[in-house]
Amino acid sequence: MRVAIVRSPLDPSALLAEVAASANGASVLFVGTVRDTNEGRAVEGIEYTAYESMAARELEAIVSEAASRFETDDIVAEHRVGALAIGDASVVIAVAHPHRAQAYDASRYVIEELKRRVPIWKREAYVDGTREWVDPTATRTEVAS
Amino acid sequence: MRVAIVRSPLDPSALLAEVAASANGASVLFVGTVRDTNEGRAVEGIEYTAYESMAARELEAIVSEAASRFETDDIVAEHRVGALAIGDASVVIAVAHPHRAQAYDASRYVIEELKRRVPIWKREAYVDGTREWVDPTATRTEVAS
Amino acid sequence: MTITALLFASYAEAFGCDRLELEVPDGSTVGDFLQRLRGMDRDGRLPPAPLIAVNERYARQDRVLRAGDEVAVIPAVAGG
Amino acid sequence: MTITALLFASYAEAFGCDRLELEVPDGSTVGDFLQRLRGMDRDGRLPPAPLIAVNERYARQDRVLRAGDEVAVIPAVAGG
Repeated sequence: MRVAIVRSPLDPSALLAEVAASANGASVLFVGTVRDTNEGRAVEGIEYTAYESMAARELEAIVSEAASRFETDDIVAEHRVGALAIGDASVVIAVAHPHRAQAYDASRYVIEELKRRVPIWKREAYVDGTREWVDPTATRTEVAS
Repeated sequence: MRVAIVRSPLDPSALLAEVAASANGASVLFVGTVRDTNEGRAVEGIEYTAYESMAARELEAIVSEAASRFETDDIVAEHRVGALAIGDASVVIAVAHPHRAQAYDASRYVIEELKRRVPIWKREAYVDGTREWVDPTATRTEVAS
Repeated sequence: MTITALLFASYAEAFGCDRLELEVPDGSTVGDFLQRLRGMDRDGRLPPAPLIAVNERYARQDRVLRAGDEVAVIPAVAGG
Repeated sequence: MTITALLFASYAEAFGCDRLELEVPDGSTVGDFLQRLRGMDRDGRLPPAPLIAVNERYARQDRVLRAGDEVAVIPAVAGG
């Protein structure tokens, strides 16, 4: 298990390699990327900020919960902060497990809890020049990825 | 969308790159690998064989179903055949989607249907020198990945 | 008429071959074809109702065959 | 006693700073601390019950603070 909050670009392949083990039959890699539209507005980029020490601590707690609940220590999660462009990876979660059902479930658990609990925020910069802090608890017409 | 039955090593990173698009916020990569144990027996390697033309056709049908059901054309699936060693990737499925729920669900749909319908078979070679065709419909104490 | 039979994996081993040509009467179904094949299955490795594909598509036992059809007898699949 | 307040994202913008020291009476709770902070919130950007972490762990409003505690006021998180 390993987690990190990082400022440099994420390397999904490296995380996939990190969880590989000969006892595992299934690996699931989740990559969250900055997309060019949100709620119908054209996005130019996203600035992520975090309460970094707590974010790392909370993400580590989540990964530990997933490890214990789904019975694998082969989980690595990284979240990037700073200014990201369209297509950049903001979060990568790699899970490996002897069996696929648990690999999928552990991966899903980590991303859902991360989005619920890890103190990270994002400010979207729109093509029209405006910027806005994203509040997923506000009423929305669409669910963010 | 693209599918292939291939004899050479699979490249998960290439498939992940292939489904990337600026409208997508989530990518899910599934990698099935040869593991060193199955139902308590030490495995040395697996030989995969396929009814190749039908396997490609059936896998293509599955990917099309997933594309239509989960609303994304960004799905690529490859299955390897031939002699594989422990840790080798036998199957890689890459899905990208604007939203993560559908990316996970489409990925899961493709692997579950692949295991149910695609005419591919495997013969495990055990460390004790024996070999056996794997029959997932036989009574088992454990579910394979 | 002539039907091509394809055998795979454990079935190919059981029959000692992976492809054979069978003569069956016109109007024969997949079920009739399987009867013929079963006569050659000395080890009894074919299950009561194996999966069948005709021309690369799964087919039922009552499917009527045509000359030149390729009938694949498919063991329990184990991909992934 | 002195409590360090950390403000993030939209809250930092609203307050025009991301870190401040507040004097509160001994025995103050998170709720008392929030009352103090609210007095400085001219734009009214703080919701009725914002998420709070004390020393990097989520905490409830009735949590009693100690000198030197680091209290973070956490806007709706939006990671991923």
